[in-house]
Amino acid sequence: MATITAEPTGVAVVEEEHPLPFIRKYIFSTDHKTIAIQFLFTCLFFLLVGGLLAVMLRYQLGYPGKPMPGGDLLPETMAPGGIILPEFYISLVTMHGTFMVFFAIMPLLVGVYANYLIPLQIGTHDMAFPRLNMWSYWLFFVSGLVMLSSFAVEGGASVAGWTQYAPLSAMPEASGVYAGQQLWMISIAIFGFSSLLGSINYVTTVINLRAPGMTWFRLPLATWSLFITAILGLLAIPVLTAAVIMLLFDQTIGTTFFLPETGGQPLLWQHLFWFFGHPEVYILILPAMGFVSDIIANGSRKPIFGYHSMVFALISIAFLGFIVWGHHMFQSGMNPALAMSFMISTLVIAVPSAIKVFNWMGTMWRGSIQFTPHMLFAVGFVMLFAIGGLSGIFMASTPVDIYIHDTYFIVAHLHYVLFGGSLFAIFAAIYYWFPKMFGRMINDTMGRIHFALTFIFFNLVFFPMHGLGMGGMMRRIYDPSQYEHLAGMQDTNTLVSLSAFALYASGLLFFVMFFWSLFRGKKAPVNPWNATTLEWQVPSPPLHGNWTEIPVVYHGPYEYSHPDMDKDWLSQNERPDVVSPARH
Amino acid sequence: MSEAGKQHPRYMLVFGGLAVLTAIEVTAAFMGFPRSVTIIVLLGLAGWKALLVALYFMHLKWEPRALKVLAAAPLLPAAIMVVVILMEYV
Amino acid sequence: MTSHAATMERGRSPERGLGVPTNKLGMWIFLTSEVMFFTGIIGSYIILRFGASDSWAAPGEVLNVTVTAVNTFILICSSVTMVKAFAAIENGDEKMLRIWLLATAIIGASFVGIQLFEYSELIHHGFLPSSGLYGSTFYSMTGFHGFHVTVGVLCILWVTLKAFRGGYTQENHQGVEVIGLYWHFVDLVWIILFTIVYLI
Amino acid sequence: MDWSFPINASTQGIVIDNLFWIIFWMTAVAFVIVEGGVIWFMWRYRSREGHKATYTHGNTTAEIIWTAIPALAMIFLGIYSGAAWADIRGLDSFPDDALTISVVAKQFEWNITYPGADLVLGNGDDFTIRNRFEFPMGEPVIVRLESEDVIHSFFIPELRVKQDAVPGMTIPIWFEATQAGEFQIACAELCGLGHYRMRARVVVHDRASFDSWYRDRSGAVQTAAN
Ligand code: HEA
Ligand code: HEA
Ligand code: CUA
Ligand SMILES: [Cu+2]
Repeated sequence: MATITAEPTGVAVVEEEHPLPFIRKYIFSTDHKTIAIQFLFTCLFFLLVGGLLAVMLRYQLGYPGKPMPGGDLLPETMAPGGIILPEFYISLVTMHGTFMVFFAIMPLLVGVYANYLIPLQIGTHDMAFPRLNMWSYWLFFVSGLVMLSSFAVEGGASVAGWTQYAPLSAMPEASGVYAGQQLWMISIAIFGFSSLLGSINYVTTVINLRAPGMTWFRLPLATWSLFITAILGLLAIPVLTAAVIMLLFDQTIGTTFFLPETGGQPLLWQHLFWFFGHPEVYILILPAMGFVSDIIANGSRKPIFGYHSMVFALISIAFLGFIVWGHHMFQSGMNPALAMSFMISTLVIAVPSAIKVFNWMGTMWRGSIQFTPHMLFAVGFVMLFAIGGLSGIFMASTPVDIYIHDTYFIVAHLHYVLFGGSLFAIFAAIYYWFPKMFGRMINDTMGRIHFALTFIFFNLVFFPMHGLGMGGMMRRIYDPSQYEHLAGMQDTNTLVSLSAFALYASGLLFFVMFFWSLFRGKKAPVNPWNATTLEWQVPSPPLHGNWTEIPVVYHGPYEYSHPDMDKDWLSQNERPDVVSPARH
Repeated sequence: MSEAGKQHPRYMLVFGGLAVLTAIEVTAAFMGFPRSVTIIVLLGLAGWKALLVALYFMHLKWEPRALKVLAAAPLLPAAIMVVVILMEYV
Repeated sequence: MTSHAATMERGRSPERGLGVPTNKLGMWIFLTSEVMFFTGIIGSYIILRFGASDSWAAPGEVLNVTVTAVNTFILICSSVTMVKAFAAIENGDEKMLRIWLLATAIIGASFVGIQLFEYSELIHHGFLPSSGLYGSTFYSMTGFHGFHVTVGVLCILWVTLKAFRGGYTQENHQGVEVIGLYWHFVDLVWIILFTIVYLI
Repeated sequence: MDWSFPINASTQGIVIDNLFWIIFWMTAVAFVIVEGGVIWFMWRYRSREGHKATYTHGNTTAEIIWTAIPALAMIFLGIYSGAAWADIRGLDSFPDDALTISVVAKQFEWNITYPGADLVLGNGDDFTIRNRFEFPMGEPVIVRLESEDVIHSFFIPELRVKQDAVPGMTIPIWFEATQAGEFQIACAELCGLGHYRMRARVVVHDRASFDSWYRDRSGAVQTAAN
């Protein structure tokens, strides 16, 4: 029997329906849904930018030293005659990593879906601090613009890699980039503040504003993961902000935190960066895991397998994330004894990750699997994340990392987890929640084609990179043909580049489809996927304030295919006297 | 928390404590104890003062347990960060 | 923000959440994040100092401990006035609330003033952010703290203004409590900083 | 297309390659289970008319099994890798009286300093060669890595050696070549716009040819000094 029998006692929305002026409604809006949509468009734009940078850098690697088609549109300082310069190449790599991590994937997961889903899934009207939420978006927007503008300043954009290792990043005389480096740091400091405001909101909202009956163990896993992610952000990002500001000081007011001549320590930067950086990569994967959990349960028409262990796995991954950062520094000159302990803690993370992967498989087992685009992307996530995670085991082993550190093996790993993992989950989420967000459907067939193309070309781009890495190809090099041991790899590099162009084209296909559906898609019903969680109980798109009456929650989030029922789903707020589910 | 005439903690007592502890600290710093002793004593005193502020001025003493835990939680990653990086030197 | 959140607050049964009002909870969550920010900066100092090859200047050698000890006392005073303000409004005493708040703002501002004076003296003696690790860490730590105090003073002034307009009552004074938490936290950070920067 | 390791020419390379393949087979099992399982389930449990999914919230035994097996695998891997790491990088793994060479990286070159006739670095008879690193096979060599400007990384793929050179630090590593031959040092850490071409020649000699090369070189230094 369900545990809650109380009468629904929600509050009516106290919203005098006077129309808001345009600027308050669409631009400086405090409605979490509008903010989420603002984030969505901004981030997709940055995704396109990041992808374009990737395409350019892949051109150089595929056809070293050849003029890039359309490259003569770029200024002389980047690509004279269309031929990419070495310094521009490193800028491309740096900004590609930066845009993808900070301005595309992370805000897509958190800015978009934490904002959109949390209030709807826990059953409340809005975030705890709507005004801060608005600020969070606009600060993000500004930091993105600052980052983008660094391409236009003299000397070009940052060239120190997305990891900004000091002292290269702190010594303009060594990197040749002055303003670009500083803009990188200023932008990230603003970004840090923006995501701080977001995190405060998400954590407070989940703790305090859950609907009656929405106990901790009735939260959908998407919300759980976003909640844990927000905590990670709260504790990890300030460290980056602090570090970035110190780095900025090193360049501007003459401090010497990371400059060795006067006793500063380059390795301190790496420690601080990765103390943030590893939790950061879990910020990039945990929400993805949450979305995929919701979607796989829905697409398999089955309750999630092992809900509680899924939650505890999330929590332990998050916690372990704080004690493994040193695995990025095995070859950095860090104390080898310390490296040993970092290796152990890193290997431990495979265990909760295994729980997650096998529980997703358990969810599909004896399900009734639907081949909707979101389900395909979610399943694609499981397949590709597993590959990326397994390649992580190679690097976690310190001796093996001696060889593969800073090679394309790492690049393969990071794209399998970030693209195959996070971005696939984001695609799944876009397909899944699009009807709710915009009140329109995306065409299933188009979605399946998009999935097939992305899946195939993704693997063609990134799987061979494992081979390149085993062959010893270093990261961030402009021209591999300089080295004897890399001479035989040009074919592979060209294949990878060609596939990368095709991958980008599949992205453009999605772009077209996205906008087409936005205006021409079929009208979406309230609950197109017969899902159980609360966001599917409000109109598509939901009204301002979400609920006319706060729902009361009676069940866990994944009551699919209950044997006593005809329909195969039972929404979280359906009265228990209608049916009596066995548990939760 | 908002009933009229609520009993307040003895703020002035806490204030006195903080002032005295500060005075002790400043004196202790220049007493010429062995360095390690000075450091431990000073850190102990500073921790004590910090605790007084948190418990009484920030009312943590009267908050629900969950909030106490929440307030103390970041100390764990903070300590991990500093201590682990310091292990570079051992 | 307060009014909006208060609207959402209604009808909430206390067993959900931590039983802590939303604004206050939000401030505490913000403070956890601040702890990590300061750990980033203070931790760097500890690590750099630990690893520094040449010895660090002894306490009192470069910095003026007496002035700062007085300044520390001043900041502690401002925490007391803040807490008094809160106590006053809890008892419904709006007049004392205003007085104590104003006192807090003034005392806080004088802390910043004294710190700026200290800076100018140091700079005058040629001790700059570029004076090695000592200068780097000193100015970053105290600078960020000073920045936090300044923000605090501005917020308190804002709250004071609201208090003068009768914005807080015995029933509704979350604003005072929330800004108070921030203020005490900044005080707490200073307690740590004073010890490890000036005395050790 | 060449998708595997370059030849291995060092003792630690044997350990590293071995470990790589052990992990490869461990992860290959996991890979087959996951990918095979997912594809099989997609096919086997695709939604069909009149077929309802099984209603279950989980199975504790199954979960314990798939928690325990990876855990055991990781314990094994941790112990194995830890031991190998200690043999390669552990402080007491360093040979006592090996030839010690100093390598100083700077944008964008490698300066190799040999200890001269007395075989002790820093005694005046050292000699330095730019972008050329020669040493004997069959015995351990210690390299003391330094950097003058930014971080570089000393990478010799065939010897399975990689170590960052950090300004302000001197980082020792050791290795033992098992094969004579010509290789390259590659810089593996982004160090500026010339990072991609920061390479140097590596020549591994057999003992006899190294001795004669070394005698010539240090002799030349001595003559120059006299
Ligand atoms: C979403 C992001 C994400 C995620 C989730 C991960 C997850 C993991 N990462 Fe990754 N990592 C990155 C993003 C990510 N990483 C990035 C961006 C870099 C490069 C940064 C840079 O330098 O630019 C990097 C670099 C990186 C390194 C540094 C390499 C180097 O520079 O030399 C290491 C080393 O240990 C590592 C390890 C791991 C491990 C062990 C996991 C684990 O969490 C994976 C756990 C998952 C599994 C193991 C798979 C599922 C489990 C099973 C199927 C069960 C069976 C398994 C076994 C029995 C083994 N990663
Ligand atoms: C989430 C992160 C992410 C993503 C998605 C990608 C995507 C891609 N990445 Fe990258 N990459 C990184 C994160 C990412 N990368 C990081 C962190 C680094 C390290 C940086 C460093 O070393 O400092 C790196 C480095 C890196 C390198 C190594 C460079 C070097 O070391 O020299 C290479 C080389 O091939 C590469 C290639 C690519 C390619 C071809 C894609 C392609 O998949 C791109 C395909 C294009 C798209 C996915 C965009 C499609 C557009 C849409 C879908 C938008 C639709 C819009 C609307 C609807 C409005 N990346
Ligand atoms: Cu030197 Cu890269
Ligand atoms: Cu990591």
